[in-house]
Amino acid sequence: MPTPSSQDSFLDTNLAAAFPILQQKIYQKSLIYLDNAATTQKPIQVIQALQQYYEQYNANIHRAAHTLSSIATRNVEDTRAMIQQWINAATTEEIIFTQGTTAAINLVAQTYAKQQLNAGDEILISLLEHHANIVPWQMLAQEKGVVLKVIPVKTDGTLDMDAFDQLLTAKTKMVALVHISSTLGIINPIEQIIQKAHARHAVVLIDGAQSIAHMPIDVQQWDVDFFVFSAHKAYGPTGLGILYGKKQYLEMMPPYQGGGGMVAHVTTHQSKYQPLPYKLEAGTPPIASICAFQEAIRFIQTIGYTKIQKIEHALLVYAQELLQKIPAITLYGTTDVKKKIGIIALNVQGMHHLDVGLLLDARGIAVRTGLLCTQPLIDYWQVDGMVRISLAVYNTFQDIAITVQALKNIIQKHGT
Amino acid sequence: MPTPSSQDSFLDTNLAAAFPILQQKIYQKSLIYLDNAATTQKPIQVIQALQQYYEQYNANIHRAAHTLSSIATRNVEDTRAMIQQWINAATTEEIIFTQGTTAAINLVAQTYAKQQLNAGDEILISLLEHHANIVPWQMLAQEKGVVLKVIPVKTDGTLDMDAFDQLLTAKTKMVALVHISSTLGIINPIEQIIQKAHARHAVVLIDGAQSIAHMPIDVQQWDVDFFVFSAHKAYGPTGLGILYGKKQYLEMMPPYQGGGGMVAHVTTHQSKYQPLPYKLEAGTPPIASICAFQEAIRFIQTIGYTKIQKIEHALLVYAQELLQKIPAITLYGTTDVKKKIGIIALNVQGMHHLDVGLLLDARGIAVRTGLLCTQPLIDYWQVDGMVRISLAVYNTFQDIAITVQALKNIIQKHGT
Amino acid sequence: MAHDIALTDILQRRQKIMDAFQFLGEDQQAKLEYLMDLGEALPSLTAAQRSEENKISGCMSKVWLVHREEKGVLILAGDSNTVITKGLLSLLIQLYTHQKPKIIIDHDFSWLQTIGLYQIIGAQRANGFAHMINRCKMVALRYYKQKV
Amino acid sequence: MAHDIALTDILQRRQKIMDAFQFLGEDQQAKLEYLMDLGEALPSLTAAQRSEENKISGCMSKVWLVHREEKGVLILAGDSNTVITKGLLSLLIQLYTHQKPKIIIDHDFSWLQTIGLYQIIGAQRANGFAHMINRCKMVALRYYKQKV
Ligand SMILES: Cc1ncc(COP(=O)(O)O)c(C=O)c1O
Ligand SMILES: Cc1ncc(COP(=O)(O)O)c(C=O)c1O
Repeated sequence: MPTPSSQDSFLDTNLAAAFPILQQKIYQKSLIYLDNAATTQKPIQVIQALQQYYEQYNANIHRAAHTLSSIATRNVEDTRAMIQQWINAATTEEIIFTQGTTAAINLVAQTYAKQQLNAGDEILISLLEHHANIVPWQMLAQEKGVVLKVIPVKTDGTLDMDAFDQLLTAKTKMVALVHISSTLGIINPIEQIIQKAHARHAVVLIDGAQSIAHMPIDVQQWDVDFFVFSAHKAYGPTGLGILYGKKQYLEMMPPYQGGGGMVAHVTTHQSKYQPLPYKLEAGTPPIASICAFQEAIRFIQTIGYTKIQKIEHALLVYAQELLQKIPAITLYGTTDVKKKIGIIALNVQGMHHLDVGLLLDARGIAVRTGLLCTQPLIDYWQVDGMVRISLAVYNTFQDIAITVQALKNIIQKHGT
Repeated sequence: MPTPSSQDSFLDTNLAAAFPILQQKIYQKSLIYLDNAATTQKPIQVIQALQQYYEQYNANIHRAAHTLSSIATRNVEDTRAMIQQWINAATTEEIIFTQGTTAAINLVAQTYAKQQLNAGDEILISLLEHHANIVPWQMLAQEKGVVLKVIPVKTDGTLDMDAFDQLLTAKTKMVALVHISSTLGIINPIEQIIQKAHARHAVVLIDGAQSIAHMPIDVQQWDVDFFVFSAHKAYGPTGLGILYGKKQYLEMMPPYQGGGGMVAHVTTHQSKYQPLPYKLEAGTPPIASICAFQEAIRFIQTIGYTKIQKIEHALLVYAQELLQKIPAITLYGTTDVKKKIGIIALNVQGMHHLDVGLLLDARGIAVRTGLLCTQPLIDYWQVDGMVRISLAVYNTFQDIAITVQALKNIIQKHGT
Repeated sequence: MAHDIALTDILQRRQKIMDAFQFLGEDQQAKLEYLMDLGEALPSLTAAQRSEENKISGCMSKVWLVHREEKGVLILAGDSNTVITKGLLSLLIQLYTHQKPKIIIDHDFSWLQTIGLYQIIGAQRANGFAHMINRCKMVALRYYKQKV
Repeated sequence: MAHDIALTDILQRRQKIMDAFQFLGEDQQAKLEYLMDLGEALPSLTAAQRSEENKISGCMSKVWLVHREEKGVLILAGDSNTVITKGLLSLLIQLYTHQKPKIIIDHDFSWLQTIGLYQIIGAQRANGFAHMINRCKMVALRYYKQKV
């Protein structure tokens, strides 16, 4: 199997070297990690930053009376400022730390939407959504009588924009949409959607869990109202998510949780809340993860999105080309590489996705299988699961070549 | 200043050696860390466990198709089982991972209490509460019209049990009480309170944020309904809290957040939830912190609560004796060492608590000052803040001696 | 591969399974292939037998177990929509079919640790496997109780 | 310690402050004590002057600033409930009192980094200090606008 030649000079970088886990063996085979949409691995800088935090300045933040606390507080705020610049938010007050994408979406559903939407108002989601962008709205629908409408997809998995135009009405008060499908890798035309939604005075939340590590984000240019993502899917530590919200919306929101750090004045009968962003951050945040996330951002920025996209695009093109040549493999969704990032969902004819996953695993290749937390989309294809290959910037042509060869062997032995 | 003699043989252990941060210098002075009620430092085992997680088996959990994910999943469940045994819960289903104590209390307020309590029902808290156990109930009171009642304290800071007996009526549906005051170190008689509350059919939540690291917890013996704490206050990583709940209550609770991992079946119009504990854990949890928390529990268990209590008690006795001899120092709350753990709140006559804190910090001594997230209690003493010294098992008599000497110097120079 | 019901002694059957895995040593891939071979060899159930009632819940894949009693011993058959799980089920049937209920009830499964199965099938599937074992024991218990 | 208003040049005043801190070197404790000395030396305001209106919000402790204009220069005084903050305020007043509004507006505070103040007072207080600086500049701006 030929691998692309060295004319692609941008491929020289051995990014994997910075990732200790990738130097590991699984069943005596080198680990090939292709489950990046679930969580990415972490470069050594991030791991060391965690260690540094705990060995040098671990302390609780806010109202600091001592040096460690002061250093920790400054580091947390530095991360906030880095994120603000990274995604081009207008101010640091618009950056809220949460436990993850899921917590961030629930926060918006339970504060902004719960307060602003009334029974009969409509929320638009799509068939591409991750469960994290379905269930919170269902829970709200149940509680408040708002109505959940679903933008269908076309047979190639892309959003049905005609249907969107039909579904978007004066009743639509909120559009909650995934930026990039975690199952198919398809990039939604969010700029167009935001424009249309705004023309109808609907507020837009974009689930950027799958975009943050793979393409530049510009919340102001897109004029998006809420944008959410998880640190652990962008080379950062677990337990941390980011909610970006336009200040005007965050300000009108009631607090989500009550506790230390989010209050300015407390008596037993009532409390005055802190200004943004603290109003929405109750209790001790995941301080170590916040501090170490700086290094993940730095990792991404040092490579640069241009190069990241170039590498991942080349890997995707290569992988799809090889996979399309295997008759026993069904690929789901469009294979148009202009419309997607490095996520490939497939099934092997006559084999169960779980068996394929386990057989790949025995060869040291980590992929995800099953419903992929997007059951409505999987149901749409009328299968009971898929095998998902998802790429990160440290993956190599060799990773792809070995994986495709493994799939071929598996098909030869066990396929029908 | 004499320090206790070597007859106290249990003091030989140099526990501080396991804590890299304690080997540090602050302004050329060795760090003396006395802000343990805010967060404890972490032994090297915990830091290494985090590193191991990220270098060897970082992966997203649940529905694992590959080895790393399988190892991570097993480790997360191992932590759950360890916690279950540690606090003597009946089953692992009763252990829920949250972001912290604050998130755990908010969860109970927004699910159990919101569903089960009606307008006019009463919730009892106390004047000793941390903001985390005040504000969530205020928010609920506002939303649902339930009534918040406050158990007062006596002049020595202990709970006014006569008042409690009066306040506990047929209207009381919930008692939410701190186990150990984070400001005064006072241990509340929770067994007696739970019994009385149960006799009135009120459900009891105990905020164990300050007890978990300092005394053995037995949720079944106490028959407590909900018990909450944070890993970071018990030698564990940041970003992780534990909610223990009796299965019967957790089962009747609706989910708090929606997302991946907590659903068994999802269509766009409705979802079926997972059984406990997953129903209450939406999204990717703080996996690294959960895995590394095992080492914190092991640290505590290896020393053993008996020895921990002995060490901390001896330190407390020593510190209080020295401090009581300084006329310019006011101590708050009872100094009866049978009723409290190693937390001491004080003020220096004629000096602002912030100045005292900063002057101690310049000497390498970390204490907390201000409202200490317990404003109603601070207001009760009619001051605008306190200086808080809070101990952990790695503190030493020398730490105390140096701190007291520093306070004396400060008073000499700047006190009135 | 037919089940060797000639070996009536459950300990002998166990040994046979242990030998097979021991032979494969540390080669996880080979163990998995072996499980798949077992799965492919296990006869499928009829559509009617793959009923809700016969389904074992708690597994990642769909698993069905059918059973009947014949002259004091239990006769088991099963199916799954994934080949590897079918292989696991096959191991169980290999061990348990044509055994007396009491023997099935009493059999201790801790030896499974030694063949490295849990490593290769992973925590989640090991969990599912435990559900299969449980179902077998429950079935055996039911027959046993009917008799006494 | 009275303010050396003889030094009209703000750069000279700045140099004086820098010299004092430079002299204290790396001794953070000494720097803090020096700030406290400054704070203790700064005359207190009257209860009436410690009004809501004169209060600077955003500081950890309570801080008040009063001001008046005299012959084209601004005259500042202030107070705080904590001695160290009062010391910080004293530094600011030392620098700004009896200066022309325009000079106060234009003064760049980045040199503060060099004296290690932020390290010793911590992030939160540095934030409060920034609020004090801001208030001074706002006051100066108001007088300046009135004039032009
Ligand atoms: C008694 C008590 N309750 C609750 C909390 C809040 O804990 P966390 O900030 O970890 O959520 C604290 C921590 O300061 C505490 O001491
Ligand atoms: C598109 C999308 N949304 C939301 C999530 C949930 O993220 P988390 O589990 O970090 O909260 C994921 C992660 O799987 C995702 O891919």
